[in-house]
Amino acid sequence: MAITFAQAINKALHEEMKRNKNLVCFGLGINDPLRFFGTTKNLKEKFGDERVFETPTSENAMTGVGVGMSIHKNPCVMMHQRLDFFLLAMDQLVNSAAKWHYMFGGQKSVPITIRLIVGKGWGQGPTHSQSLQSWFAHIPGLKVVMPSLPNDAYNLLKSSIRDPNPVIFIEHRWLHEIEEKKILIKDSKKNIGTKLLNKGRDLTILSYSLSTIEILSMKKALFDNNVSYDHIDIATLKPLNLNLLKNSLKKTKKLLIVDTISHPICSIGSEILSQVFLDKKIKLKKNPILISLPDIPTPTSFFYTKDFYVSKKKIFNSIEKILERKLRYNLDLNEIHDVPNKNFKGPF
Amino acid sequence: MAITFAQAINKALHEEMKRNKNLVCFGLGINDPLRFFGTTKNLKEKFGDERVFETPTSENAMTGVGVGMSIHKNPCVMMHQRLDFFLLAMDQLVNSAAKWHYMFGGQKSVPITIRLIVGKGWGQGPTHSQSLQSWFAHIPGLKVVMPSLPNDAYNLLKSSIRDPNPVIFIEHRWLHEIEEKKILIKDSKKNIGTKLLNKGRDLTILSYSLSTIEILSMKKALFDNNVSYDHIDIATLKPLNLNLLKNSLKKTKKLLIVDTISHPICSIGSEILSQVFLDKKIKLKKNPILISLPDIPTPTSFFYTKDFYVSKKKIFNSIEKILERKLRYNLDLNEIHDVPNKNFKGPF
Amino acid sequence: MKKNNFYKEIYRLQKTIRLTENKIAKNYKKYKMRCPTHLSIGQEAVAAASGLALKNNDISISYHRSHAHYIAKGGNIKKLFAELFGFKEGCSKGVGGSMHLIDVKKKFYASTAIVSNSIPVGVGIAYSLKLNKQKNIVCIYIGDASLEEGVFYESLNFAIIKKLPVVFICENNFYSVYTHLKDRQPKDREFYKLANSLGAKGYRLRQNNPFKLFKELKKINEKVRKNPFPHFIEIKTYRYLEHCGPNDDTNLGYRTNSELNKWKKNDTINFSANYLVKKKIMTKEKILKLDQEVKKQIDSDFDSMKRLRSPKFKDIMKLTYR
Amino acid sequence: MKKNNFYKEIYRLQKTIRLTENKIAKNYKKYKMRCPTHLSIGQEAVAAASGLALKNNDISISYHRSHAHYIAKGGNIKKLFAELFGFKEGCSKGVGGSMHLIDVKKKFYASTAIVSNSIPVGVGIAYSLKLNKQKNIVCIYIGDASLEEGVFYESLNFAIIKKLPVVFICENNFYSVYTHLKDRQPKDREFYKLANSLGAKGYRLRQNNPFKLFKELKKINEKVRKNPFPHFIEIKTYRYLEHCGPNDDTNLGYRTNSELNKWKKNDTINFSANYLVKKKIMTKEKILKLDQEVKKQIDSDFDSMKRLRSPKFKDIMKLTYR
Ligand SMILES: Cc1ncc(C[n+]2csc(CCOP(=O)(O)OP(=O)(O)O)c2C)c(N)n1
Ligand SMILES: Cc1ncc(C[n+]2csc(CCOP(=O)(O)OP(=O)(O)O)c2C)c(N)n1
Ligand SMILES: [Mg+2]
Ligand SMILES: [Mg+2]
Repeated sequence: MAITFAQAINKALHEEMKRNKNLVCFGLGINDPLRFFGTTKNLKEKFGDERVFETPTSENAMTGVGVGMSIHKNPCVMMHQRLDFFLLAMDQLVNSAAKWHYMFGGQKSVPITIRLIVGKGWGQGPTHSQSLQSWFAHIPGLKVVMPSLPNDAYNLLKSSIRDPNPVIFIEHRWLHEIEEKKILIKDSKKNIGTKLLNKGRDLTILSYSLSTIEILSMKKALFDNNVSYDHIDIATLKPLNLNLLKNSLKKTKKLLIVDTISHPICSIGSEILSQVFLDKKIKLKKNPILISLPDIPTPTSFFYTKDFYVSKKKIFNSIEKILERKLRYNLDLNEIHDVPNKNFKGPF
Repeated sequence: MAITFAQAINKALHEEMKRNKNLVCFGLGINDPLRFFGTTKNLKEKFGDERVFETPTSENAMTGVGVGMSIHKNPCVMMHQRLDFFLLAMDQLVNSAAKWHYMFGGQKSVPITIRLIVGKGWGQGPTHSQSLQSWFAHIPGLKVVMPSLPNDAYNLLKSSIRDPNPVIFIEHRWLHEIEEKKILIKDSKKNIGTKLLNKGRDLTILSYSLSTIEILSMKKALFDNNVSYDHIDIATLKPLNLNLLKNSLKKTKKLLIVDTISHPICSIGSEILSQVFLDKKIKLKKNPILISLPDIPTPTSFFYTKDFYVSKKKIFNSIEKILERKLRYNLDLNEIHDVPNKNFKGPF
Repeated sequence: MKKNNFYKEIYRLQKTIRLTENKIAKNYKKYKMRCPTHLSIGQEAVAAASGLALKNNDISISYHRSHAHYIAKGGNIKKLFAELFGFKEGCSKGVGGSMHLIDVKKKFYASTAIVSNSIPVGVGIAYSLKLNKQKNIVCIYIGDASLEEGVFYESLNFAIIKKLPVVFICENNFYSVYTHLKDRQPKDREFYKLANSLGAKGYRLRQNNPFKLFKELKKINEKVRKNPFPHFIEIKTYRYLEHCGPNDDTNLGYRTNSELNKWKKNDTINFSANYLVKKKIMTKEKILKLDQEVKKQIDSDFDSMKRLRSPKFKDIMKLTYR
Repeated sequence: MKKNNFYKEIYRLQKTIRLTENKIAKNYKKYKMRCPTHLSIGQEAVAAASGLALKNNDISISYHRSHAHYIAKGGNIKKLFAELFGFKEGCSKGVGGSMHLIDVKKKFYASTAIVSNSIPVGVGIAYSLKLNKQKNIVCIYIGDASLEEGVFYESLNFAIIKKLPVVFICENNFYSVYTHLKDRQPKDREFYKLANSLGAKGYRLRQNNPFKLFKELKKINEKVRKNPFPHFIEIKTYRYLEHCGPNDDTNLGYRTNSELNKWKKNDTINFSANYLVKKKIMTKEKILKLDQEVKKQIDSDFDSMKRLRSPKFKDIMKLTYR
C-alpha cells in the first residue's frame, strides 16, 4: 500500500505519541480543519487536546514553552506552517534550546523536535517561502534534518522525537504528496539519513529535500543518455556526515550539488563544497558545480518565479557541463512550475 | 595623533549626524555613562535626545521602528551592546528590513545601519559572545561589514550610513581599543573594505575583524622566519568580493583562512572556500586550511575559554603545515587569553 | 469634503471595496491570481470610515488582510488587480502580491504578511513624523491575533513613552484562521481596557453605523493630531468568506452558519444604503446609479488586465538592493 | 516548618544571601571570578520570603540577577562560588557562569542572561506540571525591564488561557542598567493593574516587612496550588551596588546618593533583626550567634575554592549534545 510523505509524518506522530505518554504536540494550525496539511490527522481525537494543542500566534513564547516542557518531563513536537514565522523565535531557539544542555553543565537536555514547513509556488512570495537550514546548521547544539522521501520522513521523525537534543525537522511543502510503496521501519534511535539512490561511475550528484525528488524525476532521461551517476540524498544536514559522498567522489571525481531550495551564500551547499575542498584525499577532475536559488528573495508573481526557481533544464545543462557532452532530454512543457502537482490549487 | 577604533566610530557618527540632519541614532545603552564603550560620546549633547535616544529593552520592535523611520524620512543607526540580544529581532531584520525594497517593487529602501558588538572573554559565555555574520550574509537584501582597523571602521561606518540599504555593521569588542596613527578619509559612498596588509609570495592568509589583528601581531615572527605571505583583510563580507584573494592565490597557490570568531559550519570561511573551489582559474598546490572556533557554544570559565578560543600557536602550526616547514616563534606566556589588553577589567 | 458629502463618500467607498473584493473572489478560481489572498468582505465599514477619516498626508499601514485599507486610503485599484495577477504594473511590481501592497503617493505605506510585523514599522513612521514636526498621524491596522504577538506590546510601549501620533485600528473579527478568540486570549479580555492599562487611550467603537463610526474616528484623529499620543480602537467586525481565498467556509465547522448569518443580516453596506434613503441624503435611484458607476469602473479596471504582458524575472533581478 | 520557626529561617536566609553576595563583592576585584556578575544586595527580602514560601517540589526560575533566588531555593553555595570561579565543581560545571545557575535537586531550574528569556521556559514547566497532575507551582522571577520584552506578554497570555500554576515575582528595582523606569515605560503604569487587565491576578506587595511578605506570598502560592492560575506580584526593591559588578556607582550620576540612602535606611535585614528582638522571637545575642554561624559557613565554603583544580576544555567538549 502506497503511503505519502504527509501520511508518513502522521504515522510517525501517532506511533510516538502512543509509545511515549509524555510526548506533547503543539502548533498554530495543528488542529485546523485540514489538520496541518494532513500530517496531524486524528492526533487530537486519539490523544486529547492537552497533549495536542493549538497555540496563540506567539512563536517566541511557544518555543520557550516547548523548552520548558521538555526540560521538565514532556518532550515535544512543535510545528509551524511556514518556516518564515519561526524567525520570531530565534532567541528561544538559539539562546535557550540549542545551548541549554551545554550551558547548564549537561544536567538537562531539550528533547524538542521543531517541524518547519517550507513554502513554494502559488505566490508564497518573499515571506512565505524561506528555507533557512544553513542558519540552523551554523548553531552548535541543534540538529537539522530534511528528508525527501516518505520512508526517511517516517524514520527520521521518529528518531528526531527520541533524540534528547533539539532537532529542526524541515519539510518542504511540495513533498507532502510524494508517495512511496511502503514504509520500512528502521532503527529509530539513530538519525540515519544519507543514502545512495542511484549508483554509477561518472558523476556524483548530491541533493536533499525537494531537490532529491527533482533528480529522481530525471532518472530515466539520464539513463537514456547513458549517464552513469551516483545520486546521494543527504537528509541529516547537522551533524553532516560526508563519508558516502567522499567515497563516491574518489570514484567519480566529479561533483554536482543540487540545492534548489536555498540561497547560495553561506549555504549547506557551500559547506559541503568547503569540506570536500579541505579534504586531502579527494582530488576532483573538474571543478564542482553548485546549483542553488539566486541570492534574491522569492518573488510572488507566477511570471517571475518561473525563472527564479531552478528549472530541470538548468540541472541538465550543469550535468552537460561537468560531463562535457550534450544530453538529449524532453522537458514536459505542460508542467506548471508553481504547483507541486496538477491537483494543487493553492493557496498554501 | 593616534586614534582608537572606538574613537573612529565616534568620529564617523558625529560627522554623519552633522552632515545629515535626518540621521537618527538609538539603542539600549547609547546614552549610558560610558557612552556605549565610548563610541557615542557627546552625541546626545551635540544632537539632542530626539535624534540620539535610549530605548526600552524591546529589540524586535525597535528594529521595526528603525525600518519605519528609515522608509519615511530618517535613516538611522541602531546599536546593540551584544549581538546575542539582536536574535530577538530576526523577524524585523529578515522579513522587513532585508526585503522591503524588493518586495514593494523598489519604491522604498531601508537605509538603516545596525551596529552589533561581539563579546569575548571575561566570562561572556554562551549568550554574550556570539558572532553571526554568516547568518546575515545568507540573507539577500542585507550587507555585512566587519572592519578590523580604525581607518576602515571610520570609512566603512560612513559608507554604511550613506548606503540606501540595510547594513549590518559588526564590531568585535576587543577592537575598540586598537589604535592607528591617523584617519585617512576615503570616498564614503562605497563600501570599500578588502585590502592587502602584507605582500609576499608563498602563502595567502585571509582574515577579518579580530582575526586580522591577530595576524598583524604575528607579523614580526613571520618575517623573522622568512615567511613571505600575502595578508588580506576582508572587511565587507556581503557583498563578498574575492578578486584580491583570487589574484593572490594565482600567485601563492596556498591558502589559510583565519576566522577565529565564528563557528565553522556554514560560515563565511566555508563560503570563501567554496567560491575558490568553484573557480576554474584557481588551482592550489596544497589543500587550504580554515581555522575557526570549534562547533561548540562559548563556555564561561576562564579555564575553558583558554582552549576554546584559537591560540596563536594554532595559527603558527597551520602555517607550518601549509608551508611544510618548522617555524621558530615565542609565545608571550604572560598574555592573558580572556582580555583584549592589560587594562581591561571586565565585565563587558 | 462638502458638508454631508461624506455620507456619499463613505457609501461609495464601502461599495467600491465590496465590489472589488467580489470581483477578485469571482475570478480567483480561474487560477490566474496565484497568491494567498485574504478578502475583507463583511469588514468594509471599518476600512471606509477609518480611511476617509484620515487626511491625504496621514499615513496608513496594514496587515495581510489589507485590500480594503489600501483602497480606503486611495490606493489604485488597477494596480491592486495587477499585483494579484503578478504583473509588473502591480503596485509592488508583482513582487509582493496580495499581502504586500503599497501606494506611496497615497501614503498607504505598506501591508505585510507576518502577523504584527507592520506594527513597529508604523510606530517608526510616527516617530519620524514627530521628528519632522509634521502634523500628520499614522493609522496602523491590525487583526485580533496581533495582540498575541509580543511586538505589539513593545511597539505600543515605545509609542506611549514617546507620545507618538498613532491610531491603532484593531479589526476584531473573532477569528485567527480557524481559531476563535476565546481559544487564544483570555475570555473576558476587553481590548480597549487592556490598551488603557498599557498606558494608551483605548476605545471600543462599532461598525454598525459607518457614518457614526466615521465621525467618531475623525474626532479621535484630530485629537491625536493636536496632542500626539497613541490611541487604540477596537471595532468588532466579521469576515463573510474563508480566511484565505474566495470561498464560503462554514462547511468546515469551525464557525456556524447562524453566526455568519447574524452578521450578514446586519450588513453595513445595506445599512448605509438604507440610511441614506431614510435620511433623504440620496434617493434609491441615485444609489443604484452610483452602484452601477462603481461597478463599471471596477469592471473596466479588471478588464484592462487583459492588455498586460507577462513580465520577466530579469525585470526585477536588480531590485534586491537599491 | 515549626510555628514561628519561619521568622528565624527568613532572617537566616536574608543574612545568608547578604553575606554571600558581600563575599563575592569583596573578592571580585581579585579578578578570579571572571564573569559578569549581578548582585542582589538590597533585594534579599524578596528572595528570602518568596523562596521560603515555596515547597521543595515547587520550581523556580530566574533571570540574570539570580544568586539570591538560587540560594533561597536551597541552591548549594559552594557550587555557586565554584561556578563564578569557573571550576568544574560549579553548579553548571563552570560553563554557564553567574548568569546561568541551576540546582536540579533543589528544583531551581535555571537562570538565564537574556532579558525575559526564562519566562516562557517557566511557563512551559508549569504546563508540564499540569499535564502530570503535579500539585506544584512555578515561581518565575523577573526584573522590571522584563515588561518591555514582548515575550512576557506572550507567555502570560498562554499561562492564562491554559490556567497554569505560575507565580511571577517581579523585582521592580526601578532601573534597567542605568535607565530609570520612567524613561522606559509609561509614567503612571502600575504593574499589578496591567497584569490584571491582561487577565492574570495582579498584586503589589512590599518588602519592608519580610515576615509579612512571606505570609502573603505563602497564601497566594496556596491559592495557586489549589486553583492553578497565573498570579503576578510586583515588589518594589532596590539594589545597593552597581548594575553589574561589586562597586558603588552613585558617582556615575544616573541615580542619587539620597535615593540610595533612603533605601539603605530601610534595609530589610536590619528591620528583620530588630523585629525579631522586639517581638522577642530571638535575643540580640542569638542573632549575633546566628550571624556568625552563617558567616563561618560562607567563609569556609569560599575557602574551599582554594582546593579546586583548574578544569580543562576537553572536560566539557562533549557537552553540546547529550
Ligand atoms: C508570525 C505569523 N504567524 C502565523 C501566521 C499565519 N497567519 C496568517 S493570517 C493569520 C491570522 C491572523 O488573524 P488576525 O490577526 O485576527 O487577522 P484576520 O485574518 O482575522 O483578519 C495567521 C495566524 C503569520 N502570517 N505570521
Ligand atoms: C534581550 C536583552 N537585551 C539587553 C540585555 C542587556 N541587559 C542586561 S541586564 C539588563 C537590565 C535588565 O533590567 P531589569 O530586568 O530591571 O533587571 P535588574 O538588572 O534591574 O535586576 C539589560 C538591559 C540583555 N541581557 N538581554
Ligand atoms: Mg481575526
Ligand atoms: Mg530593574
